[in-house]
Amino acid sequence: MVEVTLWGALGQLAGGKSKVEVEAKDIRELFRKLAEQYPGIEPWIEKGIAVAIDGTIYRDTWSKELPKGAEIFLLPRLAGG
Amino acid sequence: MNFDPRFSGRKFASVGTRPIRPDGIDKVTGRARYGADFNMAGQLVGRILRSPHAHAKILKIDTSKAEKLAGVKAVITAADLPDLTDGDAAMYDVLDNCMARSKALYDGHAVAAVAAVDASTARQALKLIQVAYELLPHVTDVDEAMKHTAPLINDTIFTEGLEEKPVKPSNVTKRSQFGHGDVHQGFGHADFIVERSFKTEQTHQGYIEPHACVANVSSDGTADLWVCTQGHFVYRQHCAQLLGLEASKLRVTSSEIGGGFGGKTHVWAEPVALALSRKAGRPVKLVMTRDEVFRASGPTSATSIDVKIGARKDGTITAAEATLRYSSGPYAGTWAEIGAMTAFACYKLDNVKTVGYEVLVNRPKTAAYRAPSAPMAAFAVESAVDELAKELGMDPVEFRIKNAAQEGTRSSYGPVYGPIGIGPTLEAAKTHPHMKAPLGKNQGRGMACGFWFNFGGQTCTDLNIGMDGSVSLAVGTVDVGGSRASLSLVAAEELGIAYEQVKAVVADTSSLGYNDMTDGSRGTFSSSMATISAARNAIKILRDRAAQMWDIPVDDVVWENGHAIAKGEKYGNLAALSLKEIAAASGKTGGPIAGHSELVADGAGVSFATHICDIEVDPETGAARVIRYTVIQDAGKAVHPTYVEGQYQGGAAQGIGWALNEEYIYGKDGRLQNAGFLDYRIPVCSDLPMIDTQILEIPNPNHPYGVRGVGETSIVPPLAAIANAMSNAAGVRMTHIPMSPPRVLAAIEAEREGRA
Amino acid sequence: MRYIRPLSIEDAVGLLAGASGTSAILAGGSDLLVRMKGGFVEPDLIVDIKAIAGLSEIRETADGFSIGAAVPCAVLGENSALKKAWPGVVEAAKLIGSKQVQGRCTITGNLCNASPAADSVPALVAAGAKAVVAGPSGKRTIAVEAVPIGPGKTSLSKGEIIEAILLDSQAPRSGDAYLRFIPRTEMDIAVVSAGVNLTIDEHGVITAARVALGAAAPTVLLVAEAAEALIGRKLDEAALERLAKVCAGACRPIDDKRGTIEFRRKVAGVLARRAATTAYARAGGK
Amino acid sequence: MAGVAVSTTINGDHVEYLCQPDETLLDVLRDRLGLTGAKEGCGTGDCGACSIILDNRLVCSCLVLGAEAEGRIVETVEGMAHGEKLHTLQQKFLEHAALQCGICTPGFLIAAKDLLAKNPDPSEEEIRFGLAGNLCRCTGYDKIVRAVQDAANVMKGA
Repeated sequence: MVEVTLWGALGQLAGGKSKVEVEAKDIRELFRKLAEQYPGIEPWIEKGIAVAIDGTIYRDTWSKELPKGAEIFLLPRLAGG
Repeated sequence: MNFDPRFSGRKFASVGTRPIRPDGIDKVTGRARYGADFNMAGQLVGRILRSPHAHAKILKIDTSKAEKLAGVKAVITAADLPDLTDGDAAMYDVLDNCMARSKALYDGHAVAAVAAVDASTARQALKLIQVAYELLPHVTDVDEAMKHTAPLINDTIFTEGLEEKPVKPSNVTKRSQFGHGDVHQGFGHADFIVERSFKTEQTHQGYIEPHACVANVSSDGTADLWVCTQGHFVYRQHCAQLLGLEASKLRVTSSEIGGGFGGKTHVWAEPVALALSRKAGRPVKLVMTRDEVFRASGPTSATSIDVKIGARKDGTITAAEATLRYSSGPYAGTWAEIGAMTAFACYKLDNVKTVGYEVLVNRPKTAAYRAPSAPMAAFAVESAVDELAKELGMDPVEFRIKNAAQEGTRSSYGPVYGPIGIGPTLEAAKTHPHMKAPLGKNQGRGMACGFWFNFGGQTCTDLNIGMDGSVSLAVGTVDVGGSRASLSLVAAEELGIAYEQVKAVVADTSSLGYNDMTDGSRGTFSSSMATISAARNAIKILRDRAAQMWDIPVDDVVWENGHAIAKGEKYGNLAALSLKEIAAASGKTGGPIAGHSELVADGAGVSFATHICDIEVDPETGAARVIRYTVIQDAGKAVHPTYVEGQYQGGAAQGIGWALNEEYIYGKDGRLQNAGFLDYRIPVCSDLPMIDTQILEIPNPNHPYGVRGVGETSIVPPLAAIANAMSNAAGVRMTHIPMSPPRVLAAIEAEREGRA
Repeated sequence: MRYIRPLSIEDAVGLLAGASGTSAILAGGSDLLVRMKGGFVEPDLIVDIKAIAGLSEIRETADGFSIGAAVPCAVLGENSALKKAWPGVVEAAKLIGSKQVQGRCTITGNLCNASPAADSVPALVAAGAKAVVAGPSGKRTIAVEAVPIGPGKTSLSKGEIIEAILLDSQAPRSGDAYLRFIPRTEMDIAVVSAGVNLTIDEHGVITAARVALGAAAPTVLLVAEAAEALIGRKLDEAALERLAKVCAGACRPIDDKRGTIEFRRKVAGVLARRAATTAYARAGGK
Repeated sequence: MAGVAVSTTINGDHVEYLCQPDETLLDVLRDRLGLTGAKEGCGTGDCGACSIILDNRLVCSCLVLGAEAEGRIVETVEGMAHGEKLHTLQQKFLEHAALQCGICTPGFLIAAKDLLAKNPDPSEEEIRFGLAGNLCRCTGYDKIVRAVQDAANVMKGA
């Protein structure tokens, strides 16, 4: 079980929660379970969500493992110049 | 790939040196081929007809006269670019931006295009296309567009991200929010609170090379596109999707690129050129004019930002709050969201809240511009931070040091930071001689900090070793400022050979796997990671071949300094085999030697900078001149320090232009009044001093050499650094960017009158 | 479209007078080609006057200087006699565009383009320059300020060409200066500008003055009250103060992308003051 | 439109071409003669990327008609190097990394060549004002100015 922090807009789609608990070992599983538990989040996942694991931001790396006790933070996907 | 701690004490052989870039000779002799320097036999000239109106319904387009003009081979409208986006809203916006469908949404919006045998015929043909418009009320100002009374740009837009679903459509496409703690409580603990409102005008990336491409579509569905772009693989995907082509049958070759800065991450005219070529059955060359570049390609957002920061007497910030409104042109964007994420990223805050609003206006579709959205937010925040330091009676550097984020700090956008460079850049600023240099009359000094995320992303690299021992490195990230040199250095470093033995090229989309764009400061970061990986794969093969040549087990072969070495006493008589020797024998040992790499380069590592700037203000005219400028930034590890300095200097110069003079000026009619380099004033050589740089190297834990992206952060601090210098030089706090002479003089006069 | 390079002024006048459609005179081309590029003009006839004998020369005459209509501004800066006599005029000519543009543009073209913001025009007006006009009915000489009559409009009639700009020899104890305000240090069009030409007596008292403002009205402004504010006085603080005030008051500027009415008024005064200070010093005043 | 026949000298070579009366010299160089070293950044004389030297004078080739080159001497960036030997300015631009994207580089080289021909020992300020007609968006000009300073020093000694 990992604790995942959602940013504002996403939190609203998860029933106003800013933190949710998800049983997931990697980013792929995290996205799948989130979409199951909170269907409102699914379109956002489709558009692209970044995952910060202990401060390092990952984009679409499904296989990236979520270490136990790690800080997991969801962020909007960004554009760069 | 993680940082290799062996490197922290190790001296690099190639990385960190400053050789001449491999593409240099062609660029100083005029032989390098940019977007407009390529031609195909039988090519036509493409030109685009653009709306002269800010907002208008397109009632009818009559192309019949143009079609009849001798020499015209194709005329297209939106009907020739049908909607194949299949519900992908973002791509639909790209399509509509390339060629307006039911409405022209800004001055410069494409409505039709022609391909003709020469430029003058194409020009004549455009004049013969008759467009019937029904004018609609328009809005170009971000604050005006948010009002309930503002003309609606898209009546299907209902603001996302609000607690209650809105019942009426709005120009605000989205609200986003970030932060933690309780700002209300935090402000309650503050002894001093600064609250200010700021505005920044829209700027353009201002690359000197206009968008240019040559498109050739064959009737069998194969196509070629030669184009100046920051990401040819992304252009391929977008063009293929919009034209209904198979991606693998569309080969996109990136030309040399004459500047992009984010503006060439987006297709503008390329799908139009392809559609023209498809219809005409001939190659079409389409080159934008400078006027078109300004009117119809990627400016940044105009913004309106409110900031409130509170601190205790001891200088601890207790709460920080910002509301950020960013224009995104007539299509939905996420620019305010990024601004809201970056605004307070430099600081350690217990209570912070930022709210962003994305706002539609009748201006060109906003595109990324170097650390997009961060400079405006930093301008507002760093101006307020300076004001607060003044109220507290604290030195602005000390105040920032006291509140700077560090490893373990929860960032204002959410996650907790790893090792970061904000503190070290501030400490370096504090002791920099620039800080102590004397100032003359009407001169003032300012400083400011900046933050940017940096990206990694999908990356693919091929490293091929020729039989003569030379190495060709094919990368898929477009070289925007010397990355072929830095990637060659990295390949040389890994293989243990000379830089001169490596030749890096940017491969086309048919020759290499997919690569994300060169954006988000990712070019050298990501492709160096892929190059290291490819080189290591090649070394595995080199060791294997050496083992064959010696007829010993491969486990007994190590790779050191460009040579295979047989390890162990029993091989004492075996002379080391050089890469060249192994390559020469490759035909007999198993064929060509190559290393490939496909990876997602994650962990780019956030980047911080501190800038110091001195300006001199003419109090009678409001004219300001930058007389000294220093950039201090963390590079993780500078692969080619000269080009790292170049990024620092270039970003600072763009920021200086933005701060002082650059802006989109719209008339009451909603038309852009300064679509040219004469009145869109980017800095000229005589406007700037030398720009000093100090490279800090705090290794990025997620890169084998510790490299961080360096391209973007340097544009973040200048707006605020100059505003802070202005405050110290002229005694006025400028809250509107650019600080053009009329604005500064008006502020000085108001201050004088206020005092009198 | 036709491009013709006549060898005599008479041929040029004849071509222009006889042209049926729109015609354009080409000297430096730095305005004409920009307008053609933007699609604002599509001349049927382009008359290139650079091959006409004498038009590409600066001649020193008994009365002063005759600057041919095709002399690029860069050449003005290379003529030491002209630079010595009329430093303000030369400075103004060398502010137009970039080095590249100065290699082509001419003061005659700058005048005939009739932009209110033309850099060389206020300096020429302050210097009392005249234009030699050749036309179907012969030649005439008119004051430079009589050429522009509105933005983009001149008093020249069909077939007329300005052949040269005349500058008198500078009177003893005289000096001129030109200053403009631009947001950058180079490459801009004047937001507002001021040209001043002064003559003083042996005591430093101003005996003659001409003050002209650019980008302050639809055409260049020769401000008589500004001259009056200076004549009969030394250039002390009070005179400068009055000069600035009169110039600010004389402006009839507009708000546009380059500046506001308020800004132009204030800065016109500031520039007049600064230009007068330089001109005074050049005249030998202390 | 009737074409104009032009006979001229470009980088020391005699060249003849036919062009339209409204065609710029820049378009002639790039589209008719294949000399794409001069770039069109604006087409209005505001960026300097198309700089050439015409009869010893620095000009923007976008502000010259192709027809005007008759009987004149044109120098472009393609004529700066002699065979394999780069002009000192070209060498110094490489050594100082005075280019990032490189699109403005031909214009800067030509403008700097003209500057040093007229003023072999320019101050930093003279270099900055001398090159103010050439826009660069990548470098902040720092390394360009240094390259020109270095080239001036080398050329003075030569």
